This record gives sequence, structure tokens and C-alpha cells, in this order.
Amino acid sequence: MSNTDKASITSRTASITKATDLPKPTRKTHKGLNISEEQLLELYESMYLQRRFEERSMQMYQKGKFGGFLHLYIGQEAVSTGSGFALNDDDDFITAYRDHGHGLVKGITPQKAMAELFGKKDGCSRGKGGSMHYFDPEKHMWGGHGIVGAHLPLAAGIAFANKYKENDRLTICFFGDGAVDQGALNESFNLAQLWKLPVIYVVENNGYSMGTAVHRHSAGKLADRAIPYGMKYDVVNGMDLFSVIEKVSEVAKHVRETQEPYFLEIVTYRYRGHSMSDPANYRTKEELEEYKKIDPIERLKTYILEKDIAKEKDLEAINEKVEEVVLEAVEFAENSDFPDEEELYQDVYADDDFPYLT
Amino acid sequence: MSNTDKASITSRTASITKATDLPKPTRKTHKGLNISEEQLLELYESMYLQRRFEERSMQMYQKGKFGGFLHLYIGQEAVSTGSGFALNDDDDFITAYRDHGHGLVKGITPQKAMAELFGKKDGCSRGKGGSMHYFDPEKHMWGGHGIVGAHLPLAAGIAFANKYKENDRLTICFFGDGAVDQGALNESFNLAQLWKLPVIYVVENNGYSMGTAVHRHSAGKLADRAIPYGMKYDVVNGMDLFSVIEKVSEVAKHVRETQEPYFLEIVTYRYRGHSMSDPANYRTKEELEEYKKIDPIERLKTYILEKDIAKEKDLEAINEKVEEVVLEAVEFAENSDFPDEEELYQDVYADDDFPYLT
Amino acid sequence: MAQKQFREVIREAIREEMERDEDVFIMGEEVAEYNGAYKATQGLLDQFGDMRVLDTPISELGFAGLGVGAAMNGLRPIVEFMTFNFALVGVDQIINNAAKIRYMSGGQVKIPIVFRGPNGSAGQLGATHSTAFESFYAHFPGLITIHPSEPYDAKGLLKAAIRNDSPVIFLESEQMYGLKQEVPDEEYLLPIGEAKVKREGKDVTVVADGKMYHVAKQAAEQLSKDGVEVELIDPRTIKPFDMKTVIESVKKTNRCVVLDESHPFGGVAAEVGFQIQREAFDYLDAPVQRVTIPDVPAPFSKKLFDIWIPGPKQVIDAVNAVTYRS
Amino acid sequence: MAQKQFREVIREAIREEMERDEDVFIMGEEVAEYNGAYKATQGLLDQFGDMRVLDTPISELGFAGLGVGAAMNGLRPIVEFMTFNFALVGVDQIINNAAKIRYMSGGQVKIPIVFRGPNGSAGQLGATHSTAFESFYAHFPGLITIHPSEPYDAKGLLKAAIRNDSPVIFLESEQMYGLKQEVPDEEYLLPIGEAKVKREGKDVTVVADGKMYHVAKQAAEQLSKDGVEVELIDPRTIKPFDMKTVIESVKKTNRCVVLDESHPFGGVAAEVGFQIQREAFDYLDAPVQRVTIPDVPAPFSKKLFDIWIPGPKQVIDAVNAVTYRS
Ligand SMILES: Cc1ncc(C[n+]2csc(CCOP(=O)(O)OP(=O)(O)O)c2C)c(N)n1
Ligand SMILES: Cc1ncc(C[n+]2csc(CCOP(=O)(O)OP(=O)(O)O)c2C)c(N)n1
Ligand SMILES: [Mg+2]
Ligand SMILES: [Mg+2]
Repeated sequence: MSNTDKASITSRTASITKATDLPKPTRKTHKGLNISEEQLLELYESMYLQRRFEERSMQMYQKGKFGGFLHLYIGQEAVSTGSGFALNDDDDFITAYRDHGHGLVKGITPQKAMAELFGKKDGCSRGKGGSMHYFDPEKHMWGGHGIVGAHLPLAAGIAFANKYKENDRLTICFFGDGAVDQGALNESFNLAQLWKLPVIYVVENNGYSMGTAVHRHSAGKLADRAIPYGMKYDVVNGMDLFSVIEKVSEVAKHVRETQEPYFLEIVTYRYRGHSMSDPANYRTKEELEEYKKIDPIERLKTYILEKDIAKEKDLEAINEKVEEVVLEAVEFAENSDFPDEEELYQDVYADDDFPYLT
Repeated sequence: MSNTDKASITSRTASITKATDLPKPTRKTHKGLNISEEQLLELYESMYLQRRFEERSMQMYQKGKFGGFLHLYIGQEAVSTGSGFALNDDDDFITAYRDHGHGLVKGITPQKAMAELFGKKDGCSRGKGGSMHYFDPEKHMWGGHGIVGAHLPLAAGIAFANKYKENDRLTICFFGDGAVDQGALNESFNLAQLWKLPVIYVVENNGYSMGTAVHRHSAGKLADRAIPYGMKYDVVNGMDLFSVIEKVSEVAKHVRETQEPYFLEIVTYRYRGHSMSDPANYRTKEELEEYKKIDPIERLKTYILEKDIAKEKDLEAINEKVEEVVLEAVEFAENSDFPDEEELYQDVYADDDFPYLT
Repeated sequence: MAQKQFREVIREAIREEMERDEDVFIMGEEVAEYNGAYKATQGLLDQFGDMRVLDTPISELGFAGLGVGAAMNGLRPIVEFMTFNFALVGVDQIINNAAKIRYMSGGQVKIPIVFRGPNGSAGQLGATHSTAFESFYAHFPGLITIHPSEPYDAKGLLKAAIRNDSPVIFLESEQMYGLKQEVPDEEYLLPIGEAKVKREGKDVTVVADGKMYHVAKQAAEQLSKDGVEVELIDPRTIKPFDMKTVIESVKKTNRCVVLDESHPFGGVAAEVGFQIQREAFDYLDAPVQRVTIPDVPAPFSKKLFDIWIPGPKQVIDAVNAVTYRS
Repeated sequence: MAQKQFREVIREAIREEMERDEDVFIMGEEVAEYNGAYKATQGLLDQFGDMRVLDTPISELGFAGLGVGAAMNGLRPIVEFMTFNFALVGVDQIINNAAKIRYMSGGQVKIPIVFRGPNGSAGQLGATHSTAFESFYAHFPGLITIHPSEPYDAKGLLKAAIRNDSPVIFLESEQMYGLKQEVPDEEYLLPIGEAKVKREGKDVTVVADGKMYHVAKQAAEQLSKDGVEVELIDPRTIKPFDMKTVIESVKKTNRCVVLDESHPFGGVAAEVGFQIQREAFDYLDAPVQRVTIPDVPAPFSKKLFDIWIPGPKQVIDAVNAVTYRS
């Protein structure tokens, strides 16, 4: 039986140029969203920091400063930044392995973040987690998780604990479009709706699960996965910071009031390959260029300049400051020590005297 | 913190009297459904056989003739029977552990079925599977599965093989309302829709997952679980044989033509406890009585008598025949041998000389 | 002291810990309104309400993971699996999340959670319902695995497990829930990781956990009539395993048989046997023997099942082998 | 004969079997259009089309189970896991369905399926991405487990696995995919369940599978310079395990070290060590020693990782111990 004899199971459409459709961005201005001019510049700085941090990480990786996987978030920064802004500092974040942006937004310092990539003891996970496992529970950053979909039930649990303690915190859980196909999503949605847990589930739909375009791995529309549970849901333009802020703020208010879960599909795009080893041959250059035209950082910059909130040189100054922060982070990481040998046998069990088997 | 201090996570409504709502039965007559009078009597016989088989099984269990779990299907016979009638003999059945009805409908003989309960070598699974694991692949009965939800992906695979071989068979997969909460369902639905697999998924919603009423374990409506995938679905009255036949026939035609999956919620009721050890205190006597009033066998009997298709005594004759068949099955099972000792080490691996470890 | 059933002490341990610490809660299939599939949680819903005693959907992956998340964020969940066979669909949450997150976070996140429920076979339930998982869980770092055989141990160890800040797998048995033993009225805890010599003897050491302990005990009684005095050790905890107690005993008896309800390949018996030869090589007068479930799935048929599950006869044969009496 | 990479021979084995038998198909994440995350399936989509080379969603439970169902109904699926770490979310389909359905059906249903993909650690990927599963799968009856270390073995065994009518776990390694070896041009198969003495020696038997074979080989070369001749056995298949070859060797050398990339508790090394003391008790001049991954999850930091993963030094230490040279 040859290739052509056999019915084709999926229709491989050669003409797809864009993996996803972006909903329209909000028309609101920063005033309409209650964002002060100062905050606007902070938001710009935060996004730019995430970007430069990752560009430097890439460089360090290529220089062989550290190993393992490196998944870059570049292009998606409006999602982490807008969500962080819309939520309280003590609201809980949890995400997948593409976690640098979320970690920085939640207040992990660039130093600690970079030191973690280097596997140093001053890293945010003391060098034991690496790029995919950024943790800072004091800052309400609950990881960085490497098994696709496996942190969705954790998010329900974090939300459950908040509800149990009646502390008014809410949980936001980010994951990729690839994670939508894991049964973990459905089990979590059902539990969250049944038990009315204050959790926002966010799929960052960047069009691809590794090399597989979203319509090739998920039947139907991603946001619709909330429907059967009677869970509220919406679709958001994730290339536009204001759209993310607007929607996440609204949703957070609703979730905090009703203590019910919510599902957001935030449509976005990653500029780089899945990880450092991926040349991203599965997409066209044109598609990438299309998205770069609506780059979230450039977009905010244009807005700031057009509204005359700051001058080009003010933004340059911010950029330079960020550049320095990132370079300091690299230096910090370089100079930090590796963990002590004994660390290998620490933090497995609560009991420090645990009799490890040999 | 006392019971009352703490917010209640689920609203325990004391006043629920019926676990599910039944959709209206079809108005079609047997003629409208192309069922001959002869077939009508066969359908009656089939349903009655399933019932009497299980009543006797229960008796044998209580007498200590065999051990293990025994999950009775009594009350749900219209689902297995109507589905079997609507489909071809070489269409593939797969179901959960409440599998006696499905097995008998697919042509496992009462003797083999009873012998399996007794753990005898003439059982349909040679005594190795027991009540929960009825197999007869030649008759297209693929089990009998004990892990809730775990056979849903198998059904997708059986359907995949049929599509691959282009043999025009379709697969029907039965499971309980409790299985709807397993991620296995969603992963299977996504794959089935994505790859356009000829499979009908049927949830036999009998109102309870063990002691948990369906609204306490599944958020939203069961049938809606198909929506996100763009999968077609419907809800059927499972206490009425004609409704089942009508819908499954329609759906089978559609699935065979389009090679796309379908989801049916067939609403039904089990009269007995979950298994022999369950006194079913979680439901009211009234609820049970309500359903017994619309018993599928009685309903068909009334139809047959009212339409004068057969007389009371003709049906009695069928009953007696069935009674005999079942008693013969018991006798057969009693007289059948237990498997030989060597059987313990057979059928684990394809290789008969497998060097088992000790 | 009063005679109490295994299921009663499980319930008491949970109740006492829930009374003591309001961060402790329990969830699982049928644990609340149904009062537990095996009645281990009877009465807890009424006492503690439905925020602390929760019926879950059949979503082992979902609720196991929900438990881990709740533990990360300050609670102390007890997650009941109706049986541990069903935990397999959720096992990634145990092995990749519960067991590893503490380590991956550099010790910043603690996960005090107990996964408990019946383990192993419970008669003729067929292959998917009869697997024993003590060896499986003990293999993976980050988990504590407890497998008691008697009510007294079960109560003290379950309370210790609930108070422990590491994830604990606590294995019970449907077939032992009715088993009775004298149990103190006043509160007590038992240390995790300590074996107990439950019968002293000079001729041969027998190590047996969980249900197999009772099989070994029967064998020991029979052997005693025959003049062979078994030293019977119940490890109680599988991970960490108290090899010290075993090695001391073997140094005295010079012979050992290990029982285990898992399959043989890489089971507890293999591990204990391996360590004995490594640590007490010069003391052994015979190779360590093991008695385990055979390397085949559980058959349904009673006749086959009765051969499948080890009984005192196999233990006696193994003791005869190590004492060269066969 | 030509020098071929591990990943090339995997691909060749699959291609040859797909050409030979149209019931063979392959599915997994990124196996088709992406040509495989590690390029083991490069070119297969183009050759066989998308009904026989299928990209799956990230639904390990779903597609592993779909594979089992397809195998029940007459096909011969090859299921690629991007790595076996990810199989944990779908492992119930392997342990409860693939491994048990044949038995539960009384032999009426055969399940010819191969689950394959990289196993164990591949450098600094952290705890969730670095577990070795050979001991885990070998524990459960109904599965064959193959863990080759070199291209020649890998090709012959993968072809045999695809033709076998039982479910097979076929473990590869990201870190070995680039490894080259002379491989015959003509077709060949290798028997499942046969170990191979890959280096003869009289002083000590070393057993090592998968990646650990290469560690052992290095150690053996160093030891040889020191006058210690290692007999190096590659079991190749973990279940069934060819103990005969090992025992024969131990009877000659009287000493043994077992390497294993799993954690120690109940790992392959424990099993092999246990069996050696049982079957060759009187031949042993020293207790069997093991060299394994330590009983902690994989750390990310390079410094810790390098300590975590066993190297030739540990093997030499163990050999010194069993030869009393330390
Ligand atoms: C359970 C599991 N299966 C497979 C993988 C390998 N893997 C890692 S990331 C990835 C793609 C995920 O894509 P998506 O969820 O869209 O996230 P993105 O990379 O786009 O942020 C895959 C297949 C994994 N880590 N876990
Ligand atoms: C994964 C798994 N979890 C739990 C169980 C225990 N169990 C067996 S049947 C059952 C209830 C299932 O109810 P439902 O799906 O509605 O089917 P019904 O019994 O009503 O036919 C439970 C919890 C199991 N067998 N498998
Ligand atoms: Mg993506
Ligand atoms: Mg039900």
C-alpha cells in the first residue's frame, strides 16, 4: 500500500499562512483603563526587561554558559505583564516551562532569574530547577512546570487552599495551546467549576505546540473547552497589552466576587523556535513578520510617543537602565557559586536526616 | 473552626428526588422504525434474557457460587439491546465493568457468560476475566473494562483500525456518567474528531456514579462535553427501546457515511445498588419506583400486547424459554471445570515459552 | 485499651488529626456522603462539613494534583484513592509533582500530603484491581511509603504521616479493614522508618509487610511446632526501609526469607535481599529467598487466584530451603 | 557494513518493518511533519503518508490507549513518546490495558504494540525530564522491556519488537542517538531476551544496560590497564532478563557489579544482585555491588548533575570493593 492508496487522515492544507486569528484589540486608552502615566512607563520597562533578559539568556546559552532546555517567551510579554498588572501582588501565578516572563513579572529579580539559568546557588530555585522551574512562593510564583498540562490541577489546588483560608487571593494559571489536549485540563475545569474555585485558566495560544499548528492538535476552538462545564470564557488579543489588562482586570473582579473559575484564551505569538534547537521550519517567515509588525513592546512604545507621555529619549533611558540591569544579572550569575555538593541530598525530604538509600 | 464556620463548597440540596431528567421518548411505532413483529419479539426476548440472567447471577453470588464484584445492569437493558439492534453484527462493542447486558447482546452465550462469573474455563474469558471482563473478539465484543474511563481511548483505537482497514465497521463505546469526568474522555474525543474516527461514544447516564448523583460529580450537562470538539451529540431516552433504536440507527448511518465520531447521552437508571455490597442509601425509594414504572421491558410488553402483536401467553412462553436457558447456563457453569493450574502462566505473553521470573 | 478494627483506627487517626489541625482535610471518591467505599471515613462529613470532607469526581489525576497544589499552598490534604489501582491514571501527579517539586524549587515548597487507600489484591477482582504498589512507589525518591499490617501500627503511623511535611503513600488493604487489635485509648504516634521485630526467633529471619505479614505469621506458628523458630520482622515503613533491624537479625539467624505482595522483578523482596547480601555477606549461611506474587497478572478464577496469592506453604518451603531442611 | 548512528538505525528498523507489513504504523508527538523531535522518524511521513505516520496532540493517555485499541483490532502500532517521562500521564494504558488485556481475555486478544522513545536523563533537564524507567516497566507482568546500548543491538531488537505479538517497551536515549557503530547492510533481527558478553574477562563480571553500558566500558578499559579484566555483559533486554549468561559469568569470575540508570530501590541492579546471590551463592567471593543513580531526583545545576549521574569512577570503586582492592 503506497502513500497515495491510503486515505489521508488529516487534510494538510499547504496554504495556511497564519496559525491563529487575533481578536480586535481594545479601543480603550490608558486613562480608560485607569493606568497612570507612571505605570505606563513601568509596564514598558517590565516588558522590555523580559525581552532583554531573554535575549541575553540566549546569548549566554550559545556561549555555553549553561545547558539544558531554553524556551524563550519573546513576543508573548504582553500576556505576563498585563496579567501581573491586573492582579494583586499576592495573587498566585503558576505556569509551564516557558516561565521567565512570568517569573520576572512576579518579582523574581533578574539576578536570581539569571543565576537559576546558570545553575547557581543564588538562583530563584537555588540552581536545582533551571530554566523550566522558576519558583518563588514568597512572591506567589509557584513554578515553572515541565510536564505539559500537569500544573493545571496544581492551580486548582492552590485556588482551593485560598478559598479554604478565605484569604481573597486568586490564582492564575498559564499554559500553552498544546496543553489544552491533556485530560488534565478537563479534570481541572470540572473540579474548579464544581467546587467554585477562584482560578483563572489562561491558554497562551501562540499558534503552535512545538511544530504542530493549533488546528492540527486541537479540534474546535480552544476557548470552547470551557463550555461543557458552564465555565465563563473569553478570547483576548495577547499582542496588545491594554487588551490583556482590560480583560484580566474584569475577569479578576468577577472571579473574586463569585469565587468561580474563568477560562481565557489569550492569542499571542512566539518569535523564536520552541526551544533553542528548533529552527521553526513549520512556519513561514511571512507569518513571523506579520506578528513582529504588531509587537507588543513596539506597540506600547508607539502609543506612549503618540500620546506624548514620554519622549523617545526617556524610553531610551529606560532601555539603557534595563540593559544595565540585565548585564548585572549576567555578572551576578557568573560570579555566584554552584551549590555545595551536599545540596544533592538536600530538599528531597522535609526530614534533613533522611536515610538515603545507596 | 467548626462545620458551620466554614463556607460550604457544594450546595447539598436535600430535595432532589430524581437524579436525571428523561427526554421524551420517540413517538414512532415499530413499523415506523422498520422493526418486524418477529424482531420485536426477539428484542423482548433479548431484554428479558439479560434481566433473568442477572437475577440468577445475583442469586448464585448470594449463594457463594462465585466471588469478586458483581455489577448488575438491571433497568438499563434498552440501551444495550437497542444499540445492538441498530448496529451490524460486525460492529464493535466495548464497555465498562457493567458488561453482562452488552456481552449477551453481542452474542456471548448465556452459558459462556455464566461460566465466566463462576471463573470456569468455559467462560467467555476462560475464567480469567470474571464479571467485569467479558471478552469475545470474534463476536466483536472487546470487553468489559474495570478502570473507569480507560476503555475510551481503546474505542478510538478500535475505530482507527477499522478506518485504516477501510472495512466499514463502526465502534460503539459505552461508559457510565462517572467516566465522563476522566480526562480520558476528552483526549479520546479530541483524537476522534481530529482524525475523524467512526466511533459512537455513549454515556449511559444512570444518574449515579456509585453513590454520587450526576450533578454532584459533573459540572454542566453531560452531552455538552462534545461541544468544544465540534463533535455531534444528542440526548436519548434510555428507558424506551424504540428511542434508542431510532437514535442509534440514525447516528450509525451518519457515522458510517461521514466517518466522524458522535456522542450520545442515553439517560437510564439502574435498579440495583452499584455492586452487591451497596445498599443504595443515597437515593429515595420513590425515585426507584418512578423508574420502575417506566421499566423498558414492561414498556415493550405493554406495547406488544396493546398492538396485539402477541398475546400474554406468547410472552409467557418466551419468558419460560428464557428461564430455561438461564437455568441451563447455571448448570453449565456449575459443571464446567476450573482452568488447569498451568493456565496461571498462560496468556500473559504471546510467547508460550516465556521465562517467567520467580 | 480496646479491640479496634483496622478501618476504625484509620478513621480515628484522620479524625484526631483533623480535630487537632484545621489545615487537614480529606477528599476522594465517595469519602463524604457515602461514608467511604470501605467505610474508613464514616461520620467525617457530619463532623467536619463539606469543605473539609469532599467527594470528588472520578478524576484521579485531577484531584491528586489538586491535593498537591493545596499542599503547596499551606494545607495538609489526605487524598483517598478508592484503591491504589486507580491511582495509576493520576500517578504523574504523585511521581512528577508531589515527589519532585520540593527539590526543583530548592526546598522552598513543602508538600505535606498523604495519599492513602487499599493496596494489592482483595480476592477475585481480576487483573486491573489487584496490583500491589509498595515497590513501585518506594522506587521513586521524594516519597515516603508506609505499609502497615496491623491496626496498632496503622494508627500511629497514619497520624505521623499526616504530620510529616513530605508526601506519604499510605497503603492499606480491603482484606485487612476488618482485622482487630488492642489499641490504646490515649493518643500515640509511631516513628516512620522503624521496623518491628514482632516475633523473636533464632533460626531464620522472615521479613514481611502488609498482608504478607499475616501469611508469614501463620507460617511461623506452624514452623514453630516443627521446631523452627522464626524471627519475624514487620518493616511497617517501606521507604525509608529500616535495614538495620533486618541486618541485626540476619547476623543472628544467618538466614532470611523476604515476603512481598508485589511482583518479583525489582520488588521489595529483591531490594531487601540485595541489601542483605551486601551488608551481611559473611553472616549468610544460605542465599536469601523471596516469596512474592508470581510474575503474572491476577487471574479471576478462584482456583487460579488461590495459587497466585502466596500462602504459608510457600513461606514454609522457602524457610526449608534456607535452613536446608527441604 | 556501514557506520550508522543510533537514530538512523531506529529509523531504518521502523521503515523496513513498515515496508514489510502494512499493518505497522507510527504515531506520536512531532513524529510526522517535524520529522521527530530527535529526528528518529525523519522522512517517514513522506514515504508512508499521514495515515501511517501520525502527529498526535499532547495526550499521552489518549494516544497510548488509541494504540492499544488499534493493536487489539489487528494493527501493529509503534507509539513514540517524546521521552518516557511524559508517558507517566498515560501509563495506566500501558500497565492496566496493554499488559493485562490479553490475560483478562483468556488469550483471545493479542496486543502487538511497541512503545518507544528516549529514557533516562539527557543532561541538565531537571527532575521531571530525567527519570529512567527500565526497572519500572520490568516490574509489571505482560510487558517486554528492551534497553539497548548500541546501534547494532537497537536495530535488530527493534525489528524483533515490532514483530512480537506482546506489548514491548523499547527504551532509547537522547544522548546516544548520535552514537555510531558498524551495522550490516542486509536485514537482520536479534532475539529478545538474550544478553551479550561484550568483553571477556576473568576477574569480575560487570552487568550494564543502556547508557550505563558505555560508562562500564570506559571503566573496564581503565581497569584493564590496572590489570583487572572485566567481563562486561550487556543484558540488552531487561524483561525477560537473561540471567543464565550472567550466572555463568559470575561462576567464572566470582564477583559482580551491576550498573543501572534507575534509582536504587528495587531497580534492575537490585533484581540482578538478588538473583545472583540466590543462584550462585556458593560462587561469590564478595557481595554483589551496585552502581545506580542516587536516590534523589535529578538536579539541574551542572555541578550537582555531574555528581548525580554515575561515571567510570564509581564503577572502578565498586570493582575495587568486590575484588577487595580498595
Ligand atoms: C506530557 C508531556 N508531553 C510532551 C512534552 C514535550 N513537550 C514539551 S513542550 C511541548 C509543546 C507544548 O506546546 P504549548 O503547550 O503550545 O506551549 P508553548 O511551547 O507554545 O509555550 C512538548 C510536546 C512534555 N514536556 N510533557
Ligand atoms: C479510575 C477508577 N477510579 C475509581 C474506580 C472505582 N469505581 C468503579 S465503578 C465507579 C463508579 C462509576 O460510575 P459510572 O461511571 O456512573 O458507572 P455505573 O456504575 O453507573 O454503570 C467507581 C468510582 C475505578 N474502577 N476506576
Ligand atoms: Mg504553543
Ligand atoms: Mg452511573
